[in-house]
Amino acid sequence: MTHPRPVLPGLLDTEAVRKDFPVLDREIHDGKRLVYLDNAATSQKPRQVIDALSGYYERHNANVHRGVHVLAEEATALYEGARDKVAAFVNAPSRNEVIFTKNASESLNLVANMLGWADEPYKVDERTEIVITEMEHHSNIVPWQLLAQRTGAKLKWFGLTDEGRLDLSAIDEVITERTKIVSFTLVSNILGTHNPVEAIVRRAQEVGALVCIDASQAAPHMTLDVQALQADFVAFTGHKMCGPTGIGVLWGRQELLEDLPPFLGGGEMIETVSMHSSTYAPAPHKFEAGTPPVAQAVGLGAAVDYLSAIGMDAIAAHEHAITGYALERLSAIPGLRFIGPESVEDRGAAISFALGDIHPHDVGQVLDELGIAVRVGHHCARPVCLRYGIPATTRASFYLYSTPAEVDALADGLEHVRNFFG
Amino acid sequence: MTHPRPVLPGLLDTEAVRKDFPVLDREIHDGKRLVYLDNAATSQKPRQVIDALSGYYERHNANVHRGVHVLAEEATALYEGARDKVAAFVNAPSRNEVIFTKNASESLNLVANMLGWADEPYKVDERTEIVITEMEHHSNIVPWQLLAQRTGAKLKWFGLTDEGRLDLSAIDEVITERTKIVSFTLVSNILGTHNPVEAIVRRAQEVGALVCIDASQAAPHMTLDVQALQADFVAFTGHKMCGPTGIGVLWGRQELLEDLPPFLGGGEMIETVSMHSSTYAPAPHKFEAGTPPVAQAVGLGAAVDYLSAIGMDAIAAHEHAITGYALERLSAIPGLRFIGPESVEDRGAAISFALGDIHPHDVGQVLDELGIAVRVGHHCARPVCLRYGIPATTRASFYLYSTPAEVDALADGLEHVRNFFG
Amino acid sequence: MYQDVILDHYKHPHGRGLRDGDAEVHHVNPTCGDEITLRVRLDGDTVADVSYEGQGCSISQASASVLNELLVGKDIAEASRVQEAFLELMQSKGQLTPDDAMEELLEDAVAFAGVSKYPARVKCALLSWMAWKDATGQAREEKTA
Amino acid sequence: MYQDVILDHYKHPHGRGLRDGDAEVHHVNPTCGDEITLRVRLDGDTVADVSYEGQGCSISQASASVLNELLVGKDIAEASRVQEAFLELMQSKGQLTPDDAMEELLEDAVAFAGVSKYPARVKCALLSWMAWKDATGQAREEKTA
Ligand SMILES: Cc1ncc(COP(=O)(O)O)c(C=O)c1O
Ligand SMILES: Cc1ncc(COP(=O)(O)O)c(C=O)c1O
Repeated sequence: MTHPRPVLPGLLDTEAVRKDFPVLDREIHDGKRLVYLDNAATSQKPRQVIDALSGYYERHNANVHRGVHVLAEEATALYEGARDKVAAFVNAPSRNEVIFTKNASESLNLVANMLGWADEPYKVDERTEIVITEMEHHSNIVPWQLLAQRTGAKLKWFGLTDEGRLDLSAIDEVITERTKIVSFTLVSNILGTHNPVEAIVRRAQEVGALVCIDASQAAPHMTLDVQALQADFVAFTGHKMCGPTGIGVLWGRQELLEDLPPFLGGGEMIETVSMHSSTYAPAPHKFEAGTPPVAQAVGLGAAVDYLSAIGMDAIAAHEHAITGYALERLSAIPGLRFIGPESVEDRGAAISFALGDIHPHDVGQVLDELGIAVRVGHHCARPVCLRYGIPATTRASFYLYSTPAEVDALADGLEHVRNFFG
Repeated sequence: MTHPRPVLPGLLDTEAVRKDFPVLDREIHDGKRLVYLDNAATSQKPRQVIDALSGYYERHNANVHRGVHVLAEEATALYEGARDKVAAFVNAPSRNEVIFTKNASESLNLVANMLGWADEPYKVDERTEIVITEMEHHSNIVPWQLLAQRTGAKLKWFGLTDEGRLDLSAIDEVITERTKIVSFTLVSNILGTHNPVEAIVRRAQEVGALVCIDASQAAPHMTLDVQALQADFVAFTGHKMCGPTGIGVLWGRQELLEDLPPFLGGGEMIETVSMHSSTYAPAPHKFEAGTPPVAQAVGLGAAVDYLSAIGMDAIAAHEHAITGYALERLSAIPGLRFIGPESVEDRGAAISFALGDIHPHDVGQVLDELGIAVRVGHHCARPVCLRYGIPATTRASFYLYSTPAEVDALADGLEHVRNFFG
Repeated sequence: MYQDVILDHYKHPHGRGLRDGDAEVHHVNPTCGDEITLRVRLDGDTVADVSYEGQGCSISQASASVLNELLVGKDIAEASRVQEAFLELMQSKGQLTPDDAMEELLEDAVAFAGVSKYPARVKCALLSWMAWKDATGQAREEKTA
Repeated sequence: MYQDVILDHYKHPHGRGLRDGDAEVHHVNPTCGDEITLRVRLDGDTVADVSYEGQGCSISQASASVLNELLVGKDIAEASRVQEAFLELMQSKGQLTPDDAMEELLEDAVAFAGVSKYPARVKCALLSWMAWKDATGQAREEKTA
């Protein structure tokens, strides 16, 4: 099947980019070239990141901080250097505002737990309210449900419009004087929706609530500027942005990190320990108990270098073009229904859809036989499936190495799926 | 300086072993061969582990669980396969008792938090007591201090004898009917002491207290059998046992993991989520929120394979011989005082000492100039320093690749340090 | 994986729809949202009817249809043997080549052998079979109570 | 790193011991346990005496000795310039080669340039200097109060 492909403005030189990613050369199911469209679940890793990891273990590995030997000093410099890189990447006012965690989920749990154990004015208790949205990833729902259960606070949320956008029409009733924290995703991993930060932040500031932004699906794809967002906390995860698994980031405003209590206790996060009591190191170390993910930070630093060299704006433009093209091609498939915004405006590079009444498992499996990797299921956002009355979706998601030819392969593959089960 | 080296029984073929560790070839300070004696802080990584990490990222990388595409299935099989390997390594009755965390510190915090949020009979509150020891790593002190502060429970501990061993003489007064949990280290990272598990477990069982063992300094060095230990929880960390940073393990008894509440909330740890409430997956997933350290688990699996191929008993015998030799050589140095047991019985391969009144920082720095990497400081066990009235120690710690020649280099280096500051 | 037999059952399911039964169960596969409501009617020791309704992928749908075809009319002991053989096949991770005895026992259900290679799909194939086992147990308790 | 000048000061410290002062401070480096108790006595605008006692590594001990040698007798403004120059040198991560002016200002303290390459040791070198700054501030407040 051929399709006259329009000229897409803003594409990256994907032939060059793809050479950096060893896995993209992989053939599966007897010689089918991998078409990897599961980037919202995790991204692939460029050679530069893989080499940074190996190089770290082959030459510099040591535990960090307090060592007086060469390897310990090198490892510390590499680890703290990665913090500098991440701080610059998100335009943090201070490197000390960048906390390394194990993933975005830990980052979000960290915020919830800091507030659960905080003193006034931050304390979350039975007189207070927590606000999230119906399109959150489970990792931005369950920590707040747990916090609400354990403190007696009330959990509220913004619902969704039929078009897959946040329904902010009752914003003044949802965010009230009782609200202590508003936590929401910048870009939805299931709907692709890019949310209007400003309106929410403005209302939160009006009532004196803290704002936590889940940027897991934003940091990999666009310029992230924590100062411009005006949030108090921003969480994201390394493995979705060309970095290794096992590392996440929480950025938080310095005053808050100073005022709020620690979460995990242990080595590295202390100032001084006696059996009777302990005092804690200043942030970020206060929130980094135990041996940190040293190699993973180095790998994330390499990822950030890699992305920055290509340019986040260029990456965003590329994905905008690819996403627009994919929306166009998929909308031409009979019986295909988008779950999420149908236009490329204010949306990320993840596209969820239903294909007639063919179950997403079957769609995904038949695509896999063609070498096309998509994700099927509730994408850790089951409330969205409940909202739209579907058990699951099929999701294709793009990244800087995705090509129009891969979009064509997807569209053709979906036609094949239709015929197969037709 | 030469020293007639005795024949040491039980040594590994370190010439062969060392070829597996790229970093050991490294030269520092203008051509000095690295003598790495900081293994209690972190171990070096064999080629087999580094390659497992690269291979994972180059060929199989995907997010785990629920994927229907080939990469997702491969990644899941590799991740869960690593769990099988770790379960076998510690002789766990069930693979579902093995929880992957980010490090031992998280494992210990996980136990403390499970108990903090538990219902009876596990609940820790103001009527209950928590027991630790004075030789714990900060990561097995601070989580319990936080738990005590937050629940009102009383924190008690076993003190130390002048010889650097646990003082269990008042065991019946320390562990009482009020004790809910006893948490202690199997092998001390600062003193080297190997603690008598049986006596403590017996008393804990008598009063119905749970037992948590910090095996961070044991798992890398000897056969670890969680069933033989008869503990309820056992924590350890990947980076000290030839594995990557960014991964730790908590083993826990199945019934407990079923009964106890979750800690971090998010993707992967749920059964079903609605905005109003969630139910949780069975263990181990219940305790693994978010994208797990997939590559790191694969790396830890490779480390476990590597160690098992050499044999944990063989490694223990090697270290026993090296440690005995080191104790002998160091004891001959004028002014050197051991902090910890002076004999090789019931001790691990970490040796702390004071060298006259030369400050450990100076000892470490001058050794570093000779290419010898030791650790100086309180080794995240400041109460031990307070107990023995010293600001810090110098610590040399060995592993399977340590050689008698490295012990000689250390002993000669310490003589040089003495002369330098003499 | 998608053997013609499976696709046939998916497109033309046997015995779909809910009819009278002695016991009804509702089983869910929480990770993918597959659901089945299944009723069993016993006639003495015979499986008189298995009726069902549900939503899910082709594998779970076809598997319910095959179950209906295979088990209805068999006596419970024989049906349980079939159920156990199917369970064994599905848990074989693609390592088991059904022998003649198994082929005879499982008939069309042998077509699911390929599914056992896909861990994410094994639960789909087993959904109705686990529901049947559960419902049959309940129905027998009813009768003997 | 261990210049002869540093070793000399370590082995034969200047002005060690506690004597009368207008203010006393106690500073600790929590990560390595280095401690210093330091007193400053002012005579008008002149640093009349800096006396100290403490425990720590050769770098922190030698640095306190150099401080005593350099600052005692200077007027406060000049002493502060020396303190700032030393701070700058120590924070230079080994990137700064002291120029003539700096050498003249820092005298023996220039020997610590090599220490600035070792992040873990910079705090040791600075311990007494930060204590001095603190104590001097307090002493001046005392006097003007
Ligand atoms: C005895 C002991 N417990 C716990 C830990 C903490 O391990 P991690 O830093 O990997 O969390 C260590 C190592 O630092 C240790 O030696
Ligand atoms: C929007 C969003 N938030 C949070 C997460 C959680 O990230 P992680 O699994 O790395 O903790 C994800 C990814 O799974 C996500 O897409």
